[in-house]
Amino acid sequence: MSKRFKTFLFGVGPALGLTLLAQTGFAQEAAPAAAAAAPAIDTGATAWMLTSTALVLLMTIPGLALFYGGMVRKKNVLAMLMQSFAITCLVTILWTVVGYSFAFTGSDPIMVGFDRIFLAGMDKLAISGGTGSPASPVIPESVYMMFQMTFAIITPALITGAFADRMKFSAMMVFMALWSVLVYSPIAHWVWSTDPQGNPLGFLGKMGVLDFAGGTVVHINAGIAGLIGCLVMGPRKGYGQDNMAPHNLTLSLVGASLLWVGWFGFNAGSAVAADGRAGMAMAVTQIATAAAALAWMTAEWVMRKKPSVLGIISGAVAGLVAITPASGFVGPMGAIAIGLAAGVICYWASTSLKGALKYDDSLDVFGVHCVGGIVGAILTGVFAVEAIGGTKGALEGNVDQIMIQCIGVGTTLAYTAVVSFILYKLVDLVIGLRVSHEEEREGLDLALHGETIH
Amino acid sequence: MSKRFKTFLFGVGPALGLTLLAQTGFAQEAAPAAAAAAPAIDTGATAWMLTSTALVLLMTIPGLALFYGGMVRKKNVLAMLMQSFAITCLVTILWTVVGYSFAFTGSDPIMVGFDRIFLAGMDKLAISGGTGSPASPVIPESVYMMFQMTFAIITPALITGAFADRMKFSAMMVFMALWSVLVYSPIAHWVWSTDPQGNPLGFLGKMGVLDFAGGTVVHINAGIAGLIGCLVMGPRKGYGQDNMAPHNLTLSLVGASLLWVGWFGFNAGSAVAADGRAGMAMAVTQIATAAAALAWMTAEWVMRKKPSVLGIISGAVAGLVAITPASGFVGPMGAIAIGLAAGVICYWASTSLKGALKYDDSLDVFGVHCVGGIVGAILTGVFAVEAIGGTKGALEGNVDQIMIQCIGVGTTLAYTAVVSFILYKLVDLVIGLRVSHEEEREGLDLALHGETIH
Amino acid sequence: MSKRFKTFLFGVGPALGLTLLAQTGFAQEAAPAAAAAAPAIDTGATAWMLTSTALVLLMTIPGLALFYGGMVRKKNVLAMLMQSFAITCLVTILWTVVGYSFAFTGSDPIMVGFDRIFLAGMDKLAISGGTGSPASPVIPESVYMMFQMTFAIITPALITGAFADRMKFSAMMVFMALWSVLVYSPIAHWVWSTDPQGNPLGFLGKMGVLDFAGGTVVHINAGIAGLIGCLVMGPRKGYGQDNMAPHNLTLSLVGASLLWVGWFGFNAGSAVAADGRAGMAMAVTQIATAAAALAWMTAEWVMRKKPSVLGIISGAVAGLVAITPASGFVGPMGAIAIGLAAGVICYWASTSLKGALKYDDSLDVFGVHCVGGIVGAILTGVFAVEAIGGTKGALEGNVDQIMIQCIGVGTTLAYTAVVSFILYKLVDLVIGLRVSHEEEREGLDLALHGETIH
Amino acid sequence: MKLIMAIIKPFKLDEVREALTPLGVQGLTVSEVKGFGRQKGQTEIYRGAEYVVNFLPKVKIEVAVNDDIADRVIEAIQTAARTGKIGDGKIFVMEIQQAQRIRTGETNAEAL
Amino acid sequence: MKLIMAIIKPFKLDEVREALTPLGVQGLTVSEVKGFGRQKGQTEIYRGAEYVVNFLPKVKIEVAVNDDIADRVIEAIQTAARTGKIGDGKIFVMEIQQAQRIRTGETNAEAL
Amino acid sequence: MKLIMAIIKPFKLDEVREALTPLGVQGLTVSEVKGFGRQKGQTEIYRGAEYVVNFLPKVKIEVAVNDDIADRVIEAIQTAARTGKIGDGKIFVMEIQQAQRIRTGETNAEAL
Ligand SMILES: Nc1ncnc2c1ncn2[C@@H]1O[C@H](COP(=O)(O)OP(=O)(O)O)[C@@H](O)[C@H]1O
Ligand SMILES: Nc1ncnc2c1ncn2[C@@H]1O[C@H](COP(=O)(O)OP(=O)(O)O)[C@@H](O)[C@H]1O
Ligand SMILES: Nc1ncnc2c1ncn2[C@@H]1O[C@H](COP(=O)(O)OP(=O)(O)O)[C@@H](O)[C@H]1O
Repeated sequence: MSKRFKTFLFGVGPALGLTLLAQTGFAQEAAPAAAAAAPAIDTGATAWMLTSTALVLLMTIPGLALFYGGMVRKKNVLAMLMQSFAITCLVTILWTVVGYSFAFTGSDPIMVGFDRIFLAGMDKLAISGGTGSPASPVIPESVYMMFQMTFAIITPALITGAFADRMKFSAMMVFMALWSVLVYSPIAHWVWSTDPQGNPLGFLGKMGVLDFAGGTVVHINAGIAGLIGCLVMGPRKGYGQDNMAPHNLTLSLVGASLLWVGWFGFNAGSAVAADGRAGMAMAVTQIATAAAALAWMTAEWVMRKKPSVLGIISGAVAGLVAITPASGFVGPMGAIAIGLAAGVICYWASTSLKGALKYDDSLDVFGVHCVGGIVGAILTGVFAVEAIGGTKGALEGNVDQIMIQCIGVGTTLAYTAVVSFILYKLVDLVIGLRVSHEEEREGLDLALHGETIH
Repeated sequence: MSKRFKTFLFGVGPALGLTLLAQTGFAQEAAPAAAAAAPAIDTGATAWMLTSTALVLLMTIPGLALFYGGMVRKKNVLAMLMQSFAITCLVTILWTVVGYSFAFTGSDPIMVGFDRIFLAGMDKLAISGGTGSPASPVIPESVYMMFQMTFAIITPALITGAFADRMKFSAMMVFMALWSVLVYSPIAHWVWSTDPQGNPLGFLGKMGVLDFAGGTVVHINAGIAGLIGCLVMGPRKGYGQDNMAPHNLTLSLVGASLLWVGWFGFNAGSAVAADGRAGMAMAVTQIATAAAALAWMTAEWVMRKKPSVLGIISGAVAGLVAITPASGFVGPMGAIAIGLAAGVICYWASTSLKGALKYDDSLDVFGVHCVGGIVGAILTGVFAVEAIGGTKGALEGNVDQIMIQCIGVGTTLAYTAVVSFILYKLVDLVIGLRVSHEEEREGLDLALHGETIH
Repeated sequence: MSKRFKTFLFGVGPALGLTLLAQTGFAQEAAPAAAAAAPAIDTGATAWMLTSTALVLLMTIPGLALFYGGMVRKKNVLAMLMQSFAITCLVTILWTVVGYSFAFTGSDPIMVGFDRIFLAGMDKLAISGGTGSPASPVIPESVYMMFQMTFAIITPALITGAFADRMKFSAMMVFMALWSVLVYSPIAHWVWSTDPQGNPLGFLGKMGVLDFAGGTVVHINAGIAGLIGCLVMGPRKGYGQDNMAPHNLTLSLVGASLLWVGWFGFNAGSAVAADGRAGMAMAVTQIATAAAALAWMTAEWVMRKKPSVLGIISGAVAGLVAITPASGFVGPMGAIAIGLAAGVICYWASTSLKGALKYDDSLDVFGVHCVGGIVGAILTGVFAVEAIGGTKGALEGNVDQIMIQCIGVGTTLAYTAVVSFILYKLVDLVIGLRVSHEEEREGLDLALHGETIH
Repeated sequence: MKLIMAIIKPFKLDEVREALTPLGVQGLTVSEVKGFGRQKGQTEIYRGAEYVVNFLPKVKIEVAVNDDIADRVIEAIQTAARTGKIGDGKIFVMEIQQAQRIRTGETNAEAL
Repeated sequence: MKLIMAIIKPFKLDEVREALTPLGVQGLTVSEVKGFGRQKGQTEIYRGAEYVVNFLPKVKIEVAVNDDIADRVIEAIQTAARTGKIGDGKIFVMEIQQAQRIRTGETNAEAL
Repeated sequence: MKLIMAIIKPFKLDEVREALTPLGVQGLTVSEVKGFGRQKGQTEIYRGAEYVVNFLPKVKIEVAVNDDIADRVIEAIQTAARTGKIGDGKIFVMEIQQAQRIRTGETNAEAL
C-alpha cells in the first residue's frame, strides 16, 4: 500500500488529502489511541491473528499432548501430557523475558537482539493504532509477539516425543529452557527477523531461504534435537522385546485432529493478514495433509496388509509438517505432490530407516518432523509459484532455489545437532537425564508425579 | 455494494473517483496483488470465514469422530474414529479435483460445472484482492472453496453412524468417494450455486428453497443415505439381544460439544460475512440447540424416568440439525419453536419409530439428521422473518414457502435414496459391504486395522 | 470515530461529504440493511467477537466439563459432565428470556432492566449495520448478547465443582435457574451495564470498580456460591477416609487446556474490539497463567516432593482466574506478579486452608475461583497501567483504586453468599438437595442418569 | 460342594449363564482374564513395531455347586461354550470345604 | 492351609481388610469381578434400547491362611462385609496343599 | 492334577511364561489383581489429599498341570518371578479333581 499512498499524497490536491485523513480516522475506530502518523492496524487481520494464536496454542495443549499421550504405555501417559503443559508455561515466561527480543529484534544478521527484553516498550506500542514491529505492519505488536510465542512453545514440546518414557522431568525442564533460548530464538532470528523496512534481516532469510511457517525453524529443528536426545539417552528398557503398543489411540486421533485444525492458525496465520495468501495457505495445508495421510495409509496397507489409525494420523502430521515451509508459496498441485512425497518418505523413515539404524525415537519425532520438514523445505524450492508468494521455484525456472533451501536445511541441522548435543551432555552431568530403571519400570506417572490413571 | 459503487462512479466527478481509488488501495494493504477493478475483499469477513473453516473441520475431526466413537462398543471404537478421519482426507482430495467445480461452477441449473477442475485458475484469483466467485464477493475464492470443502467432508462422515460396526473399510471408502461426487456435489449445485450476478442458479435455489447452512444438502441428504445403508446391510449381529451400550459417553459428550461449538462456523459462517446476519445466525443456533436438548431430555425424563447424557447430547445435535436451514432466516422465537419441535420429534423417531420399524440404524443418523433436517427445513418456511433473511415465512403471510420447502426436501430424499441404493448395491457386488461374522464378533479394531485400545 | 466524523462533515464541503457517504456504503458491504445514521459495524471486531463467543462456549463444553469430570471418581463422571452440559442449555434459554435484559438494559444503577425481555427488538437491530447497544458500538447487538451469554453459562457451571458427587440433578437445575436470574444478572448489571453514552451505569461500575472480564462477576461470584453450597450440603460420604483420587487426569488436563485456549476469548474478547488492547489482554492472560502454573507446581514440588499434573493445571486455572479482572488494565510485568501470587495463594487455599477449615469443596471452586478472583481483583488495583486501560493503579500513584476494588469484592461476596444460602435452603425444602446414601455409594451415573462408563 | 472354574470365549458368557439357570444354579462369578494356549493371537502393528498378542481375552466363570448337579453343570458349560474352534477353553473342578452366605450366615448347600 | 475366597460388595473392601489385620493376616489378593445372583441389576437406557445389567460389580478376595485362624477369618469377613441387603456375597473355603513365598522360597506357614 | 496359582509382579509375566514352556506347559490363564502385603504402596497426592495406595498391581497366573511336573513348574515360577525384593509374591497349590477341554471334551491329562 505504501507506494500508492505516497503517489496519491503528492499527486492529488489538499482537499482530497483531507478526505483521506478523515477516512483513516474512520478505519481506526477500533484503535482509539492511534498515533496519527503510524500505519493503522487492520482489524480483520488482527482478528485473524488473535484467532490464529489461539489455534496454535491449541496445537500444543491439548493437541500435541494428546497425540503423544495416546501413544505411550498407560503408566506414562500423565508424564507425557505433563511435559507439553509444563513446556507451555516455561517457554511463555522465557519468551516474555528474552526469547521474543532475541528472535525478532536487533539489527545483526547473526547476533540476536536485546530491544524487547522483558517486552520493554511493548506496553505502549501494543495498544496504539500503529504497530512497533516491521514484521507486523497491520497488527498490534502484542498480537505478533503472542502469535510467535505459540511457535516457540510447540517446538520444544515436539522434541519430547523422541525420549518419551525415560527422561527426568527436572532434567527435561532445564534442557528445554536452555534449548529455547540458545537454539530456537537464534534460528528464528536467522530465518524470520526483518529490518525496519520489512526486508529479511537474518542471514538465512537474506540468502532467500523460504520458510513460510516453520519447516526449518520448527520441525527440522525439533526433529534433529529429538534424534540427538534419544541417541544420547539410549533406548527404553525392553525396547524391541516388551509390548510397547500405544495404550489409547483415541487420544492420539483427537490430538492429530487438533493439530490439523490448529495448523490452520500456524500456516494461514503466518500470512499475518486475512487475505488471499492466507486463504491459499490454508487450502494447501488441507490438501497436502490429506494427500500425505492417504499416502501413508496406502503404503502401510500394501506393506502390512492393514490400514491403521496410527498410520493415517501419522501421515496427516507428516503432511502438515511438509507443507509448513511451502504454504504461502505453492498452489494446490504443489500441495498434492508435497503431501504424497511426505506421506511415503516419512512412512519409510519411521519404519524401515528406524529399524535399520536401531535408534529408539519413541514417537518418531525424527522420522516425521525432521524428515518431513526436509522434504517440505526442499520441495518448496521446487513448487514455489511466483504469483502466490513472490518467489519462483524450480518448476518456474528458478532451479537455484533448491540449493538455497538445502543451505537453510543444512545450517539448521548442523547448528541444532551440535548445540543440542552439548546441552544434553551438560544436563546429564549436572542433573542426570534418565530416571532409574525402577522408576522406568514402575511408570513415570507414579514415580515422577505421584499420580496415576485409575 | 456494487450498485452504490457504480452509482457513485458515474455520478461524481473524476477527482472524487481518484480519491476512491486511493482508498481502495488503502483498504487492500493486506492483498498486495489486487486487480484495480475487482471488488476489494473485506478482511473482517475473511477473518471470520478462515475461522469458520477451522470450526467446521473441528466438527468432523475430532467432533463427529468422538460423538460416534463413544457410542459404539469398545472393540469398534478405533474403526469408528478411522472412518471420519479417512473420509476427511478422501473428500479433501476429491473436492480439490472435481467436487468444488461440480458444485459451485457451471451455468446450468441441473448439470454440474467443470470450470474449476483441479482448482484450475484459482491460484491466481485466490490471492488477488478481488474474488473469483459471485458466491463470495467479499472474501478470496480460496477461502470460500475451503469453507465449502468442510461441508463436503462432514456430510459423508455423518452417514457412517448408520452402519457402524459392520461395514468393510475398503467398501466404505469406495462408496463414499462415489457418493461425494455423484450425490453431494449435484445437490449442493442445485441448492447453493449462483450465477455471476450472485443470484441462485441451481434449480432448487431458483425455486426459492431456503437452506441457509445445509439442512437439506447436508443433513437430510446424509440421513436418508444412512437409512438406505443400514437397510441394505441389515442389522448388527446380536442386535436386540446383546448389550450394545455405548462404551464411553465421555467421548460422545466431548464430540457433541465440539459439534456445537463448531456449528457456529457452520451456520454463522454461512453468512459469508461478519455482520448482523452472522450474529443472528449464531444466536438462533445457540437457542434452538438448547431448546432441543432440554426438550429431548425432558421427554426422556417423563417417559423413562431418568434424564440421560446420551439424551441431552442427542437433543442438542437434533437442535443443531434443525436450525441449520433456518439460521439466517429466523429470529429467537422461531429458534425456540424449531428447537422444541426437533427435540421431541427426533426423540420419538430414534426410539419409538425405530423400534416400530425394526431397522438397525446404529447411531440414529436417520432419526436425528434426516428427521431433524426435515423438521428444520419445513419450519424454516413457517418462521422465516423478512427483516432477517429477506424472505417471509408462513407466519408473515407467505404460506407458499412451506410448499417450496417440501419440494426441496422431497427432491433430495428421492434423488439420494435412489442413487445411494444403487451405489451400495454396486459396491456390494464388487467388493462386498460387510465384514465376516468372525470379524464382526472380534471387533473391527483388530480385524480391520490391527490395533486396539489397551 | 464519531468526533472526527462530525468535524469532517461540517468542516469540508458537500462534494467531499458525498465521497464519504459512498465510502460508508463501501465499508458496509457486509451489512446490507444498515441504517444510514447508525454507526457502522467493524467487521474485524465482529469477526473476533464471533470467534470469542465460540471460544468461551468451548470453555464450558467441553472444557470445564472435562476439567471437572476427570477429577471425580469413575462412577460419577457422566453426572459431572451432564451438569455443565445441562447448565449450558438451561442458561441459554433463561438468558434469551430475561437474563440479558436484566443484566444489560435498564437505566437504574441497581434495578435490572426489562427492555430486551425475550430479546424483544433485537431481530431488527441485530442485523442492521449499527448496533443497538452502547456497550457494543462496533459490533451487532446479537453478537454482544451471545458473547455475554457464554459468560452467564460458565459462571453457574463453575459452581458445580463444589458439591460434586452428591447433589440431585433436579435440585441442581432448579437452583441454577434461580441463581442465574437472581444473582448473576444483577451483579453483571451492577458492574458492567452502561448508559446510552457508553459510561458505566451499574453502581459498582460507576464507583470505578475495575473488572475487565469477570474476576468479580464470574469467579468470586461462583466461588463463594460454591463454598456456601458445600457447607449447606455437607461433605461427601467417606470424605477423608475413602480414596477419592481423580479417576482420569487426562480428561482434566484436556479440560484445563481448553479453558486456557478458550480464555483468550474470555479476556481478549472482553475488549469488544480487535485492537491493541485485545492483544495486550491476550498477552497478559498467557503470561499470568504460565506464571501461576509454574508457581503452584513449584510450591507443590517443594512441599510434597513431586510436581503433579493436577498441580500444574490447577495453577494454570488459578492464573487464568486472577488475570481475568486485570487483563485490559495491566502489562506483562503486572501479569507475572499476579500470576505468581495467584499460584501460591490458591495452592495454599486449596490445601492448607481447606484442610484447616475442614469443608469439603470437592473440586476447590472456592480455593481456586473465589480466592483467585479476589487476588486478581485487588492486584488489578495495584498494577493497572493508565496507558493500557485508562486507569492508574496504586503503583502509578492511585492507591485509592485498591479500596475501590475491595468494595467490589466485598459487595459481591456479601450479596452472593446471602442469596445463595437462601436459594439452597429453599431448594432443599422443596426438592431436597442431596441424593440418598445408597445412590451416592452406587455412583450418580447409574443412579441419576441410568448410564455408565463401560 | 464343588467349585467349577471354566475359562471360555467372552462372547459365550450369556449362553453359558442361560444354560445354567435351568439346572438350578442361582449365582456365579465372572472375571475378565487373558488366556495363553494353543490358540494364536493377532498381530498388532504400530508403525515399525509388530507385537504378537500372546494373551487373548477370555472370561473365567467360577460357580459353586452341590455335588449332585456338578456333572450336569459341567456338561451344560461344555455344550454352551463350545464352538469347535481352537481356544474354546477349559473346565477345572475343585473341592469346596465350606460355603457361607454373607448376608444370612447360612452355610453350605443353603449358601449357594 | 486354607484358601478363603470371598465375593463381596466393592465398597466393603477396606472394612474387610481392616478386620483381618488384627487376626494376623499379613497379605491378601483382590480382583474386580462381576457377580450374577439373586440381586437384580440396574437397567441402563440408551435412546430406544434398554439393557438390564445382570452382572454387578463385586470384589473377590483371596486370602491364604493357616488352618488355626481360618474360622476366625471367615467370621471376620462375614461381619465386616455384611450389610444385610441382598447381594452381600459368599465365602468359599478350599484346601491349599502347598504355599511358597517367591522372594525367599519359604514354604507353607512361613510363606503367608 | 494341580492348580498352581502364582501372584507375581506384573513385569515378570513374560519371563514366567517363557520359563514354563520348556516344561511342557501349553496353556495358562492370567488375571490382573491387586495385592496387599508387606510391600508398601506409593503415596498419591492430589491437592490437599494424600492417598496411600495399599493395593499394588500384581498378576495372578493360574496353571493346571499334571502332578508329575508340578514341582518343576513351581520351581520354574519361583526362579523366573524372583527379584529378591519385597513383594515378589506367592505360589499356592491346590488339587484339581477333574479337567476338561471344552472344544473336544477330552478330560484330565489330555485336557491340559
Ligand atoms: N494348563 C492350563 N491351565 C490354565 N489355563 C489353561 C491351561 N491351558 C489352557 N488354558 C486356558 O484355556 C484357554 C484355551 O486354551 P487353548 O490351548 O488356546 O485352546 P483349547 O482350549 O481349544 O485347547 C487358554 O487361553 C487359557 O486361558
Ligand atoms: N453359586 C455361586 N457360585 C459362585 N459365586 C456365586 C454363587 N452365588 C452367588 N455368587 C456370587 O455372590 C454374589 C451375591 O449373590 P446374590 O445371590 O446376589 O446375593 P446373596 O449373596 O445375598 O445371596 C453374586 O453376585 C455372585 O458374585
Ligand atoms: N496370605 C495371602 N493370601 C493371598 N495372597 C497373599 C497373601 N500374602 C501375600 N499375598 C499376595 O502376595 C503379594 C506379595 O506379598 P508381600 O507380603 O507384599 O511380599 P512378599 O511376597 O515378598 O512376602 C501381595 O501383594 C498379595 O497379592
